Amino acid sequence: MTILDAQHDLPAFRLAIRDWLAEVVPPDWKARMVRASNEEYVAFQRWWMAERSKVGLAIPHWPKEYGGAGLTLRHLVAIADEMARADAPQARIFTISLIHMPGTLFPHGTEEQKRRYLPGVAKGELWCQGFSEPNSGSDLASLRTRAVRDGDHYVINGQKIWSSSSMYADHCLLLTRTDANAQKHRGITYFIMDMHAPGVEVRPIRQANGRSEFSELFLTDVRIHAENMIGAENNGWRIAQATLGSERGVIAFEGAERQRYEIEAFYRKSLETGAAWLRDTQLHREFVSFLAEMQAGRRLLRRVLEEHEKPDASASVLPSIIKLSVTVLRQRICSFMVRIAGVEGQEFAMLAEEPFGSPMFDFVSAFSGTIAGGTNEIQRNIVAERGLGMPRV
Amino acid sequence: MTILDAQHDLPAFRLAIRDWLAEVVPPDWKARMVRASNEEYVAFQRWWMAERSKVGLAIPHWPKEYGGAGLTLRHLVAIADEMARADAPQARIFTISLIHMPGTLFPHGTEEQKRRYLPGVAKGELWCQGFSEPNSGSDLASLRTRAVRDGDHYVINGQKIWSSSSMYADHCLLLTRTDANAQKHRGITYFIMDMHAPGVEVRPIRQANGRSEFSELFLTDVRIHAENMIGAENNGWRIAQATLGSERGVIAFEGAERQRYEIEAFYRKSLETGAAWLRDTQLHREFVSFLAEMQAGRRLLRRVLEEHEKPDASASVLPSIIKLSVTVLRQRICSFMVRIAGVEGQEFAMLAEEPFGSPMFDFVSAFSGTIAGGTNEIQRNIVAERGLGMPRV
Amino acid sequence: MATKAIETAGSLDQATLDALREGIAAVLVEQSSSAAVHAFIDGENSLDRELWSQAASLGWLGFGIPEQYGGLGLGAHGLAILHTEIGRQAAPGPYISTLSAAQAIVESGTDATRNTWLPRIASGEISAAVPATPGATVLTRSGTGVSGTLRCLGARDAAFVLAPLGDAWVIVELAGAEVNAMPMWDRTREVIDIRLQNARPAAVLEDPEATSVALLRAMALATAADSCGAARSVTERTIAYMKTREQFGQPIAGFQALKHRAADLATKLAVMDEMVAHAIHRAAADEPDAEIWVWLAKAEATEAAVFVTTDCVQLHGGVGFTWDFDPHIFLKRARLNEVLIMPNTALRDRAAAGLAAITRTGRSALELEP
Amino acid sequence: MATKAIETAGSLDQATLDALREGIAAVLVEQSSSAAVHAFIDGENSLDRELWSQAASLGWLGFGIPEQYGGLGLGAHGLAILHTEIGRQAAPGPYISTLSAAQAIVESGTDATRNTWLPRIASGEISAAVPATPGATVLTRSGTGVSGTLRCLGARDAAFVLAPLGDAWVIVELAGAEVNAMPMWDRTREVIDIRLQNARPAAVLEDPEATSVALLRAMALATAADSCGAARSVTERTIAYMKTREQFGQPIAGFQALKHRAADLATKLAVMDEMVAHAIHRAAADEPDAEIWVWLAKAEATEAAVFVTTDCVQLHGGVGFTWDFDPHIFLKRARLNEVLIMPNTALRDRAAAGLAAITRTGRSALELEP
Repeated sequence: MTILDAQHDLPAFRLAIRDWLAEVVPPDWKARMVRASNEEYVAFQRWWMAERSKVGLAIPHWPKEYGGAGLTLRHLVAIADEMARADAPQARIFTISLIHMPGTLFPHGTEEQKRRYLPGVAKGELWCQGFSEPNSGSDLASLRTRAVRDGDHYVINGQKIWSSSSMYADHCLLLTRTDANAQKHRGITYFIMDMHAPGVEVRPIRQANGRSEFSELFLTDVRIHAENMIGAENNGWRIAQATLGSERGVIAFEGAERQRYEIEAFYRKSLETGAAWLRDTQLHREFVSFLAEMQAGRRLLRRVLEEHEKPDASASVLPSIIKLSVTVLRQRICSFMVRIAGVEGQEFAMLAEEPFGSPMFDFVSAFSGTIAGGTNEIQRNIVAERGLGMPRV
Repeated sequence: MTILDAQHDLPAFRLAIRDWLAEVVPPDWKARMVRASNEEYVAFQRWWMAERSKVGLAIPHWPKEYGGAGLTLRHLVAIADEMARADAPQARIFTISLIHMPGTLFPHGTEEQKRRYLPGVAKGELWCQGFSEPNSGSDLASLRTRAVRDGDHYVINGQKIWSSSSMYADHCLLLTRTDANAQKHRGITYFIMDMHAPGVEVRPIRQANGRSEFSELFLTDVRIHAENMIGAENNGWRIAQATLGSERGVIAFEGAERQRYEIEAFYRKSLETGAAWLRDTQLHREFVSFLAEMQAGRRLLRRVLEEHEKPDASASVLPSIIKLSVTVLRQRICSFMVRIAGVEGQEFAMLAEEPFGSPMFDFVSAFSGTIAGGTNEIQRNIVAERGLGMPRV
Repeated sequence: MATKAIETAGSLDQATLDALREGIAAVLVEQSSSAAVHAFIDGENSLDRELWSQAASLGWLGFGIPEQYGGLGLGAHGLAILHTEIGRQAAPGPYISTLSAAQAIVESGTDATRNTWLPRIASGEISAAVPATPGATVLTRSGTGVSGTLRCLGARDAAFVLAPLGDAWVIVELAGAEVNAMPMWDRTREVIDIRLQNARPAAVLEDPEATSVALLRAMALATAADSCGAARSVTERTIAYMKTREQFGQPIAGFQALKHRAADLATKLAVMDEMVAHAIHRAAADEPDAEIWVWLAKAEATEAAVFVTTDCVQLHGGVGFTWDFDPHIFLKRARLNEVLIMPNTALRDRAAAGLAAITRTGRSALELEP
Repeated sequence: MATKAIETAGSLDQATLDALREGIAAVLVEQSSSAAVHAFIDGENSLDRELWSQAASLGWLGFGIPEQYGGLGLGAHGLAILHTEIGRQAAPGPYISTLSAAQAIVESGTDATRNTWLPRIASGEISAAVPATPGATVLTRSGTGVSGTLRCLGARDAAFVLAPLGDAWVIVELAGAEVNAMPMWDRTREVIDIRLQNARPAAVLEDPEATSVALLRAMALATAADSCGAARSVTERTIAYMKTREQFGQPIAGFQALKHRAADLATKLAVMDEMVAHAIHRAAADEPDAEIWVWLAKAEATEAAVFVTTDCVQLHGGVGFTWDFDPHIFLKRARLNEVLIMPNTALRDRAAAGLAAITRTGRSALELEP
């Protein structure tokens, strides 16, 4: 617990984290993960979660009454920064468990639900999200998975897609349609679904980068007890906004910080090895321009984190602007890496030890940034309409 | 007449034109035009038209019965190419007179109208076009200039804009609304208007490049005799399509050929003077990429000229694709020239003797390509809807 | 002989070429369908072999080979059509390496060499490997043979490799040589590492300079043409998808922002096609400026294809990121094309040098008509 | 003294800076309105002089000058705000040249030199000229004085020029010197050709290296900030126009293709602002990596401004091409900014060299917090 003890002295807090990371993170973890199976990867993620749990860094941002440490955003930033600096593993498969689930239950869950579900997270219980459907992507509110009341249960039938880590999940944050006649935002109800319940079938989706991080969920007569409804019937859309808004930029922040260290390591290595691209003025100019834009993005991410501590945060379109900037920059950087890697860069490899050691994997993976979590096209609509006041016609 | 005599032997035809140009084009014409007033410029254009007239190259593409030489498109291309090669003056202010007016009267004019108006062109009569209005640009069919029948006349009231060379014009191809209640394409009537008639006021528009090639027309109770109506009342929209379609790419072709010689001269001079930009790999790479795209554009322009000799030409969106490519390329090339010219290139100067000798003038002027004659945004709609069959919703 | 092949090609009129294209397209659309290619990259069929034998039986493999060596002598124009259609269907197989090696042999092989190899290529009996980036590595003489390791474009069962030896080019048979296929992101083509130890060359090509030029030109034009086909095809497939995919109660093809991007893609396609056509035109006529346009065609067309395929993944939205849809197949193909032969930056530098050289002689490098 | 100025600046909190910005904006929006600027470029008013005296009376001209020399000591942050707001209203006047010359004098003038010139600049009594591209040309010693021709940024009635003499920097008064104003596309700033013959320098600045760095930094940050203001302003004006302009029965601001372009412009604006903010932040804290970010801020921000203003002309359609609308004024301003100081290609090369140098020492050039 020495780390949390240091929380009132941010520099000391950072150092404590740094020491802990130096001690606990296996130096060869990336090498081991390079060709790890999904199962090995998940086992590793659970181990990592357990380690964080030991020092109180599993759910440090949660309020004390729910087992958290009630740390401020400033502390989360410090943690994320130290994790990035140490190139420590991310807790990617726990994103929904750590952020979206509590972000939904804290404001909208019943006491019973909170007591029942929150403590499991630190123990490694895994949550997924059942929002998107094959025909309801950008237009989420058109979702059609039906929930029909049957005594004290609801019976669910339908199909979900793009559900991250759902193949390992214990619970699901589920959006369903309970009133097909109401205006589309008004007939949606929000449930907690047991992923082990009968009728839940999970089919992994194979991605263009060779991995399978998402699944499709096929739901056939799945029974959910009414006590697992979050909020009131047909009030799910409003609650879903809390879920979607709960990721306050910390993940993007950590991503940007990791990229900073990645690029720095790449550049240092290029200098040491006298890489050919350094002798090409044009490529060198491109590279420094990336750095300028990267620094701008990192500053914007800090701005948005501060904004989130102000009241009217949800009105800001800055997160959309940041997404447009950093995801496209990431794509351009990875594309640059593919170009300079030449034919060697075309060798199939997933994760890599070296930063940008598998440029094509990074390049193809970069589309998850420009497409997932609201495509950049949707972000442009948001910026133009909400931010610039251009009319929706 | 020696040039036209050679028309059946294309190489000889070219040589005859080349000899004539060598003889007639004043070597210092550009130097003289660099700071010429609009009046001097127009006088020069009229002189040039007269010279072309002497050798039968004023209206060479017109049918013989209207005083033309009935030359094929292939001949027009040869003429345009030789004009470009010799860097001879263009007949820009006569564009409507030479192309759009006959392109309208041949198919839709009465014999009387043809006999009355066509011969004047070779004598230097100048035509302009009264199509666009301040509130009807991209949406031309929404035009509101009223024409009200009064005995054997129509009385015109309204305002036109972007009318090229209208400050010097004798006649105007005018679109008016005669039925305000009909669907917008169905209430339009086409007239020939005498620019010297009472009630016609012409106000030149000052352009961002410092010149004034367009005007606004303010029409107050202008009386036009019904015999000057082209086609039937309320049938003007269909006829306007003939006007708009009459420019079959020869002008764009000549523009591209002129740019080819311009760029070549610029590059040769750069080599001779050992220009600094040649030593910058990135700039040099940019430049050769321009050339590749320029060659592609020149080939496309030849393709479209051939297409026009086929029946279903009007259905092709190739002209829109070409406009998108060549106008943006022109803008990129001029922008490149501005960048390499440095502070010197910021000196205000309009026309210049040297190719790209006034890069900012060329750069600012390049917007007439991306905006005039249907903005590139409108071209994209055409390509997507007509060319790619993407639905208009 | 190249000239002969070219004359033949020169004499082909547009109608003949169009008919040729339609014939090839008909076969490939049927055989190398989206489903077939997906099955192939998942190792569920041997589409590459089936296509290869079909290509052989239809004479495709002899397009660039003069009649007396068992080919059809269709020259650069014919080859471009073939590679474009192959790219359009993302067809698997060692076409670029084999047909480019053949062009080099046509250009500077002795009659004996031509007689030995060209008929076997035209008949589809064998395929060839060539360095993925010629000039990057060369073989060295070792005792009675040649040794070295080469990263090549070509099938793991290629019969021979055309490789640089000092300043000469040699044909080395691969029976018994150590060949390792590199696992590729683009599973429709193969890159192999060939390790030779005291291998005895089957033939030496006269005029190494002419050989390099012929090989590089052929590879550059083939790669550029393949990229044009791939870019056009993925755009067509993407627009077709956008017409069926509905969001907010309408097909997404109706959204103006996407329409404008599609229009820009269509413009890029038209321009890249003409860049390549110009290069082929100048190369077929053996104009002194041909090199400039061939290098630029490869650089511009392969980068345009990367831009187009990237945007098509994005325009698909979520499914564009999945293995089961087509865009990623074309994206990966475009990215391999981009890095073949030599970096596009180097190609542009070569084009710039060529432009300066020709201009200095007082000639123009910008003519269109021969 | 620079450090002193900077400390002061460092101690300014965001609220103070925001208030400062609002105060300046309020004055400029009123005084340097679109109508006033149009009248100015058509020679119908003397907006430049009026603004200059107002700027003086409000202390703007002393932002970068320490208190004891009659300034406010607001440092790099204060100057950036001023230049941004000036660019936002395309305000005419020799601000970049005068305030940048002042920074160089603050940095390396003797106390006497500072006392002679800084108060007169702060009070608006005089304006200064500086080379438009420092380093392009230098003065030479001739007998008792200095001679040479310099193309400078500055007003035709500038009181002095700060110019390089061999490896030193001198202040030369311009009373009586031959000064010719160059006719400009951007009529809101002046470029003058100064011809000096045996002119006696009024002062020599110690430490030529520090002088160059201070001048180049100040000019680069000023130009970048001006570009940020100009780009944001023309974007706001363009979107406002699009909301009023109707075609096809709706405001064109409602067309999705234009909305998406506007969103991309808004993103560019946010990014360029932060690039410049980062550079100012590092420069104000005098970090070793400051140069990298100052050069990049100028290169990136001026090019972004050219992109934005170009697109804004296009988004206006026909009227964007007219003299009477605003976009061309900002476009021309952006294009002048782009070529000042030195070519952006050269600035990026310098940034790359700086990055390599720092990285080789084992330090990071990518820190955000001081």
